[in-house]
Amino acid sequence: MNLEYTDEQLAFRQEVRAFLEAELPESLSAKVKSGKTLNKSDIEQWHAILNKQGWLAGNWPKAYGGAGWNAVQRHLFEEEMTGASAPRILPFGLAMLGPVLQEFGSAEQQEYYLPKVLNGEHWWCQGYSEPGAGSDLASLKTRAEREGDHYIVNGQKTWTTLGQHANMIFCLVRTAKEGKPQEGISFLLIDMNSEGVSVRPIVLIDGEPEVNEVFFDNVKVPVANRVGEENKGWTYAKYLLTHERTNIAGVGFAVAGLESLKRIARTEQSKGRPLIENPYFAAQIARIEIDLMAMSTTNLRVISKAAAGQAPGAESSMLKVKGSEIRQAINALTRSAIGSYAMPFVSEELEPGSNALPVVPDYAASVTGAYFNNRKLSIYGGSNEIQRSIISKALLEL
Amino acid sequence: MNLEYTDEQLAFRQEVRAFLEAELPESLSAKVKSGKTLNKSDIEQWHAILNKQGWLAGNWPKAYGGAGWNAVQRHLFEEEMTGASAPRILPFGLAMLGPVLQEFGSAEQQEYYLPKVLNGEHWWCQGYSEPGAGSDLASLKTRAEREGDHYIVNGQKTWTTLGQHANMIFCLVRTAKEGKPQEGISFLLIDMNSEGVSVRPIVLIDGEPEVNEVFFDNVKVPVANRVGEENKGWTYAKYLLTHERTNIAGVGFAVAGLESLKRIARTEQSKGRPLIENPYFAAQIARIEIDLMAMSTTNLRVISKAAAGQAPGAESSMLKVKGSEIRQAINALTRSAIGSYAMPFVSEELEPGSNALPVVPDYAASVTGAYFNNRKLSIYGGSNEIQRSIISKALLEL
Amino acid sequence: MNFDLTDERQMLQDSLRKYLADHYSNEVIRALAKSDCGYSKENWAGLAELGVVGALFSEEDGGYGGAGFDMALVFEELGRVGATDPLVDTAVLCGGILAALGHGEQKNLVESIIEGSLQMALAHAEPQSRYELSRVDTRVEREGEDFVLNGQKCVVVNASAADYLIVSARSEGAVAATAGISLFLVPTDTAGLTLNDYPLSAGGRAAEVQLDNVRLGAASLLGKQGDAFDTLELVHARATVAVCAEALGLMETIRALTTDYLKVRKQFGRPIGKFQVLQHRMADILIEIEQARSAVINLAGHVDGERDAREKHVSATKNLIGLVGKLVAEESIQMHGGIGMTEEYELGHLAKRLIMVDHRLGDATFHLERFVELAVA
Amino acid sequence: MNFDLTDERQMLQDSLRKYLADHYSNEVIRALAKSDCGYSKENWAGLAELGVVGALFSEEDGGYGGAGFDMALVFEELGRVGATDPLVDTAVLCGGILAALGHGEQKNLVESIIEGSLQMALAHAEPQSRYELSRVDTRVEREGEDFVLNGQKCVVVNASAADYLIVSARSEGAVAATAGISLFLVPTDTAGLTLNDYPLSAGGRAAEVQLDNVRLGAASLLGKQGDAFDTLELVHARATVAVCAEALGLMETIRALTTDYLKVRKQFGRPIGKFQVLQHRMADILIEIEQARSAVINLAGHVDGERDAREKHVSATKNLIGLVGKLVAEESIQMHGGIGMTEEYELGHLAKRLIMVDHRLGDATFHLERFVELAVA
Repeated sequence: MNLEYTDEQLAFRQEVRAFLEAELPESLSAKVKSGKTLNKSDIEQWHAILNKQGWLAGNWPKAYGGAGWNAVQRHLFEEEMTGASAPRILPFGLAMLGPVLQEFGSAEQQEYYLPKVLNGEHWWCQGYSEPGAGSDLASLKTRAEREGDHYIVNGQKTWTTLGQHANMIFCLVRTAKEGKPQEGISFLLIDMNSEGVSVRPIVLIDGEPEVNEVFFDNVKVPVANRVGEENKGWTYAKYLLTHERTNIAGVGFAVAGLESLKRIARTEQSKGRPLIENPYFAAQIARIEIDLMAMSTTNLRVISKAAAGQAPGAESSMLKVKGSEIRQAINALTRSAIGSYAMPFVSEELEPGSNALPVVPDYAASVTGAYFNNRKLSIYGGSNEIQRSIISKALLEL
Repeated sequence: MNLEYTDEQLAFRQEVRAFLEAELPESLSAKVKSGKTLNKSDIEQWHAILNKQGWLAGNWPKAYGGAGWNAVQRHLFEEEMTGASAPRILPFGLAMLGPVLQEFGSAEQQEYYLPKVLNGEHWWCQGYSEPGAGSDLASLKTRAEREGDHYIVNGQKTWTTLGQHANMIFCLVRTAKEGKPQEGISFLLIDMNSEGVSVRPIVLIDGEPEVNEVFFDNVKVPVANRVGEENKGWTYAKYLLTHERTNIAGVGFAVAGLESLKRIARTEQSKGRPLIENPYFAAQIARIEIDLMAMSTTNLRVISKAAAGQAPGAESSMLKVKGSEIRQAINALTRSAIGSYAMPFVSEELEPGSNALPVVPDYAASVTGAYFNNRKLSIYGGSNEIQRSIISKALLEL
Repeated sequence: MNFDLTDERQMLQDSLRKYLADHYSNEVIRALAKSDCGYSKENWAGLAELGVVGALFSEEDGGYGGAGFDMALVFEELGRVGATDPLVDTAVLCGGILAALGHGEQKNLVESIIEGSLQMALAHAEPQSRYELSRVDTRVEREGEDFVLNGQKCVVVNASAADYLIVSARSEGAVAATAGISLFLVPTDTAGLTLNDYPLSAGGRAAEVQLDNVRLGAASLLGKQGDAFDTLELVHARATVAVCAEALGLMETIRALTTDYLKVRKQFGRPIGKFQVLQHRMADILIEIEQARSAVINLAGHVDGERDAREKHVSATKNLIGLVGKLVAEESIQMHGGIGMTEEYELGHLAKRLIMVDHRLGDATFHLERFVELAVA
Repeated sequence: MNFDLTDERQMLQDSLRKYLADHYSNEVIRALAKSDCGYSKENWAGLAELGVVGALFSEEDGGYGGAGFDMALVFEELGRVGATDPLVDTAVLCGGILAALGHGEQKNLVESIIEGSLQMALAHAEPQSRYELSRVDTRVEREGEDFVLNGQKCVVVNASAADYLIVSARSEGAVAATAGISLFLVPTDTAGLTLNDYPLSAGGRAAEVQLDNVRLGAASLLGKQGDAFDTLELVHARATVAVCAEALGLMETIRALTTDYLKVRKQFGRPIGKFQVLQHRMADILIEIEQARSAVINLAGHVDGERDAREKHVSATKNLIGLVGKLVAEESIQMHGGIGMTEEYELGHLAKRLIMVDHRLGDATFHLERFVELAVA
């Protein structure tokens, strides 16, 4: 047992830290720190900087242009990234599609698509969820019918995060109706500029259009765009979901969120003293911090196993549940911290450089939105209810 | 809407209060107040005093020797009783069996048994639960086979509270194996002195033998001891369970428990100040008190409906869940309040008049035992899980 | 002891419920919530005509009720539909102050409020005051017969639609002293008064209010100089009945929406309401909503009584409502899943209003501490 | 970063686990727990022979380990079987003090502890001290070369089986000052020392200790006069590793017992483990036990390091263990139903020990406040 990093790991961390100090534009980190909205070019700018360094795809093997890091290195990188208020790397092409193509894609697909993920030519989004299929993903209904060299795709996807910026979407579609629902699903790569694809933004309760509906109306998709075998898409989807679970605990976000909460609670006043000195409030911070200290170590234990080659199983589900609960608790307490300034909704204040007269303190502008937006953490990626069922079946055999 | 009692109700309360001041022996209230164990004769003494006043059976009609009180009067009586630290009235003969006999018993049974409940000649206990049948009461296996004028009873009951003092037991027994489990059950009254009845105490985790197993080995029970029809016992049992739910919220116990907790927290010291002034501790008291204030009013709303003749339905289940949670929270916080004096287990200190050198402060002696003992509140009388299922089916129709 | 509505209140409830059903559909409310004013002036007039505003005032003050249970009734109904009308601000807070402290013409304004022809806003809270009623840093100085005010007020709900603000200011005493606080009736077009108006996330509007040498005549003083705290505390207690009852109404509608959704939404081949986990969590929600209802009854029944019991119930009820409101809002979103996160589904507006109740008149933590001071320690 | 056991620790774990499996069956433990001494002297000797006591001391002090992770390993195993041996008292607390402050012959006692031939108890807490380490009201006065002690110590675990007590007393300073506390090595047969011995509800025994003019020679002083606080804090930190790891072991066994029970206990025609509500509650328990394991690792990894980080982890871990322990104990009893309430079923003893962990070395509330002081405010 040893809680300390090796010298090698510490050196790696130092390298990451130095890179971020040198290369992370202050304009981006300022936005992240104050919870401002990142626009499309912000994200593209940051991806390009990381790609130039060869660090955009930490989890990809070097052969595919990735950094080939192990789980501990990836963790250290994430930790430094959130610590420096760097924009997060969008997971759709890099964390989700990339590994699937590397494992199940043809050589042609790998050669064609992977470089475009790295250089930003393709902005991917995810076409899994459907209006009728939430936690019950396998009940999806979007169908792809074979016509010669093409599939004709009809149906609807939803909760497509940042789909408004994407030019490519990977989709689960139904190619057979027989057998179990899981058995007739295929994995297709679809150009969003194809005729018949349309995107409708969904405004969430924080007032932001983060997610979208994507409609397919007789969309022609070349058979060559299918990954792997027909009707085997469920296998690839599950593989993808496993990879999505890297950093599932969101420790870095929680640590940054807790620091921000404490900063706010040192500024806000309660009866003429800093709010953080109020025992009734401080007790709530302390409970979260104590939980987070433990969860960080659980996260490291899982990472350490992963780095040693053991695949994390239901431990990911435990991290998902606890991690989302802690982050949501931080969001809620931060909302409490800003008092009545949680009430205004001034969307202009989320846009940097707005000329509007400031209404709320800068640190308060994004707090209520973040609270409502992060209710999603316990819903998406397999709701916490689904995770608890996985835990009880896998670890308790109930 | 009006939260105040009528003048009539206030006068009734005054009458009860005056009676308790005059007639409740200080020797008994002192034991109750400090959580000491009441022995058999303590209970008999108190029942006799109440019976003399005509108040032992508040819920029975006057025709049967009861007080004929409505729900509000019964509530006021309970409130004054707990407020004065009077021993509780044992429910087995009075709250449970009595109403069943009055509703379903024959005239002979009513004439024979009811007076003996009042005068203490019969000490009843309850034979419902069995080792295999907990929340699933209808799966009970104790069987009664007809032989002429008798049933021959074989089987086992458990969790029989104070069965060690009882000379009579009312039992649910299986008289038919066909049909649904609920359909072959009969309701028998059994003399505990019959040949073949044996009682084995079960020591609970508080170290006290409060409950018992009762074994039946070819016990002859006259058919005349059956209440109502053969195989209809389930109906009578459900009726009984409804009546058991009077005072299901345990508001009086909670109020007394909270007062005791506050008294202790004013005496115990934390960093040289009374514990109750410590904000981290006081916050926990406050949360419980606030919940109790609301629950008391929910209780009054249900009582008010009952007094107006509306039968409480799933509201009883809500009161059971919230009431037990509040009482258990009080028990747990009281245990916290006494600090390291929660650790000793000195059973002699629970016996009044013990010569043992006192170890812990008088107020602390029964606290840990009460905490462990009251874990039962969410288990017995239909576990809180059963209650939640009742609520979701009855009120939400889920 | 009686938990039934009186005949009069039953009639008010029936007519109000009907009016709201006709005029406050969820679509209408959500559109109004984001409108320039934040609510509908026509609807407001309709409510007034129905006697709903008058129900919040005693007969002595020209109304038809004014008791705690009257307010609880009205605001529970408004909560059920997610209404954004600033009834708390204009009627309960400002109307309550005018009725208690107003003299001469000031008092006549109560009649205008009851008629529905006057809008008001209370400019009391300040950026550093964090729900503490006695913390007032805005200063008032006497200059001859005039009063001159300087300071800043924050999140003044309904300010820009208001004809008058009532502004608190301190003439003496330490920053959090109860003595030394005065209230002034200030037309919103008074020189030196700047309103920076903005929308609220749960509908309606508020403003930051800046007071730069705002000069007022002697007649603008409400009550006696330096003596306003007791009235402020009382009207805040009454406003707490209002927002807590509103929260209760919101909870009831949210609970019904969620229960309905559990019956129709299918996953894994059956309605999700058949899953035991969701059944038990709904049972807990139901239990907590009953707690909330009892807490509102407790407060409504004590708000017209003596101060100590009243304030103890203010803090008990506001604490409980804050906690239960959060539970109900979060659990209902969770059980809805993705759809519960969307702006266009009706849950969102209701859940946001419910959450925001905890940011008015003191949150759960503030009132827990206050309850300790009033009732525990 | 490495979460695997070293080979040496793996060997210790294997042999300890085997020894406990052979000698600490649940029946045996429960009988011993209530015995006159509260544990088995034979088993104690066996543990010592196995090197388990020595594993709690550094090589420098004559042991074979002594690091945080050594203690965590040993106590988790003891916790798994619900052992009542006073290893915390004799070895971690008293042995730790002797190793840190003992001089000459005092220090030799460590060897006896490691051999298993000496029992000790720390008489430090007092009826009014409520977990606060620096609050010592017991007085020591110098009379010539002697020290004379007067005061009262409470719930001194293992006192009546002990050969020596270590007693804290104050020679100067205010009642809660860290400076001015001294420690003395006191044979239990010393005149003026009265032990009122009694059983503990979770097994083992303790005593109230009365000191009436207890006269001690100069050689009985441990370390320097008035200077014992830092050592007390350190050994309490180490003891916190021990009891938290014990709690973790208890949780693991309780969790396994409960899971097994859910598979065999049938209600309504199926194993109750098939009910989704219980599945999800068990999942939450599992998650919280992983939190507890991580908290123990955090503390074990910092207890040998610098003071500020160490004490922050002491309070974080003890708070978390207190809360999770209560959850696990209460939920496991609830899921068992009636059987979980009985003394004769093995859960009872384990659940009681787990609950009682919160009453040693500071409870969840005490450490929450302390964590705020150390890390938040």
